[in-house]
Amino acid sequence: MMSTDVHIVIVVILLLNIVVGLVRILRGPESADRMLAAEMFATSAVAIILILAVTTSSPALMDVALVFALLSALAVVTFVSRAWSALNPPQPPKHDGEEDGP
Amino acid sequence: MTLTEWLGTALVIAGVPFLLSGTLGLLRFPDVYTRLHALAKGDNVGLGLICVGLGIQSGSVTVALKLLLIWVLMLIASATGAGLIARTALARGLKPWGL
Amino acid sequence: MMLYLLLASGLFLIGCHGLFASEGMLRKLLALNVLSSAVFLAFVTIARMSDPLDPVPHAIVLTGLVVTVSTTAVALAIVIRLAAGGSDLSRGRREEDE
Amino acid sequence: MAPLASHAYDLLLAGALLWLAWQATHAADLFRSVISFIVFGLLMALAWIRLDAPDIALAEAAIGAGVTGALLLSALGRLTSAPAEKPAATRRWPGTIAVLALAATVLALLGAAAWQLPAPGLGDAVAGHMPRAGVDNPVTGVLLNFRAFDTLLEIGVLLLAVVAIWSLGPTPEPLVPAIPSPALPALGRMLWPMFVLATFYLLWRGTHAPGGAFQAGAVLGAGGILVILAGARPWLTGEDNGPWRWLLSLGVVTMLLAALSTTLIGQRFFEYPESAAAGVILVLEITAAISIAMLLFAAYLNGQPPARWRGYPHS
Repeated sequence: MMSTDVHIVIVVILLLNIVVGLVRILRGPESADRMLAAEMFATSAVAIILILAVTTSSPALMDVALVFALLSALAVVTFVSRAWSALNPPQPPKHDGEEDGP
Repeated sequence: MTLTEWLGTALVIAGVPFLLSGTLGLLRFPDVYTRLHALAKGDNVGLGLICVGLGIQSGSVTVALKLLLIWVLMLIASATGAGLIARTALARGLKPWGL
Repeated sequence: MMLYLLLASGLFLIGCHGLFASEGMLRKLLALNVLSSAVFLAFVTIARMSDPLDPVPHAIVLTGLVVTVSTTAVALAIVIRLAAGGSDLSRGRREEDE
Repeated sequence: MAPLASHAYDLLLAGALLWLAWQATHAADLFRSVISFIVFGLLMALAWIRLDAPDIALAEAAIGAGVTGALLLSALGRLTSAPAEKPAATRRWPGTIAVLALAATVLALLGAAAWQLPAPGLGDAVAGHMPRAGVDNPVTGVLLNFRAFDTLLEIGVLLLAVVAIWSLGPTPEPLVPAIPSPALPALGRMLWPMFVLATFYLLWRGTHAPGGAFQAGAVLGAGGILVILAGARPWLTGEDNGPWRWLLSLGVVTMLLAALSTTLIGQRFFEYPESAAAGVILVLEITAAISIAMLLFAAYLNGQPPARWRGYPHS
């Protein structure tokens, strides 16, 4: 079927998208840039998995995408609240966020 | 091919450029804040169009609802993540580009 | 499928090299994780090549994933304590005194 | 699948995985190593899907992207506040060659061992016994019925890991971080019900489709970590006689009870009576999932939690 072929090409393009984006992981320079790249990869991977799930009509893959979507927040939240403030701070970390909180 | 299949495939194809431009922005934009801006397009519109297209194509309500749920979860994650990163970057004294 | 066996071999070599040659505990730990991924990949590829898909390696790999994450957690806890030196312990004692 | 496109997909995936593995183990910057490993896990999930192993893809998504990522990033935050580690310095070539030779030898031996595996595998045997397993998903059948002994030992390893972590001393201090944004507590409140829902869904799916106790437990454990990061005070305490020690060992205890009661009624160890298999597996799945979730969460705490969180520094 023609539409399946189109979908396979789209999947390859999306994977190529991830591979090209790996350059940002290599270059940085801020750790936040690398984190953003990882977030983008998660989005592309979810798109790939969803397309594969519908074209091969295997509902199990949909669950994989669901778990990824559910957990994609976790990495960013851990990064922001745990890792970033400790990673070679440009100035002593002032914990400005505490005043911002509710 | 039926009309719904055409429509679904067209929507999926329409979503891809948004994801690609997200990567382009990630690679070419000068600082964290502008890259956040580029990524949001891919996360929100690109994935959204792909989900809608696949939902139309699958022709089943449960699959479409699950796709919608996945999209909403990704929206929540990307919106909160973008806010957190931008806020923390500002608090840590990263200057936005051009200021 | 041959490609995935080659990929598993490549990952195995990188993991082994990292385990012995890279500096820093955290990198060695990541190398150990890469190494176990390579082994899992080989298992699942072999399972994929047998004609009725063999579910036993899948179950073994699931078990292995959980064992890997437990190993990683214990190793990380030890690495954190090593990096912090004695300071963590003294802080802990103060907490217990209260 | 169109052959050319699928080859391109495999090649891209393999190249990216190899590059990421190299970055994870050899990058000069520690954060780059960790983030490369997290992306490596993401792409491994795509590889599992390509190899028709959706069960493992689910577990990789839940454990790799969730729990391991959070563990590594949190550990990184604690490590870099200590004196910085030296970047990968000068490589001595004789040493590198020796390591690679050793690795290649081990690889060749393992390859030779894999070559001698019995050719058709156990696929036929499992398929032949599936009607008596009590579930429809072959992987769940193997995990909780045919090879339940492995699963018992595996939960035992997880329990042992938590015991080892607790024995290292109390949880390091800044457990609840400074909240950088009001959006974070809202995120925790919004996503927690979703995590619980997804856990039950995966448990229910596990009997007839990919999913099951491990994936469900890992998702719930990751949800607990997210809620902690969103500013909630942990409810898991380390008191001597509290309920938590029982809950942590719930999975092992139930599996042992199931195994022993099968021997008491005259069957072999872990040989469930055929009529009761479905019920036994359901109970085992639920208790194992609860236990795995709690154990993964406890492993994240990096030490024994205090008897009472109230009054604990910075919480």
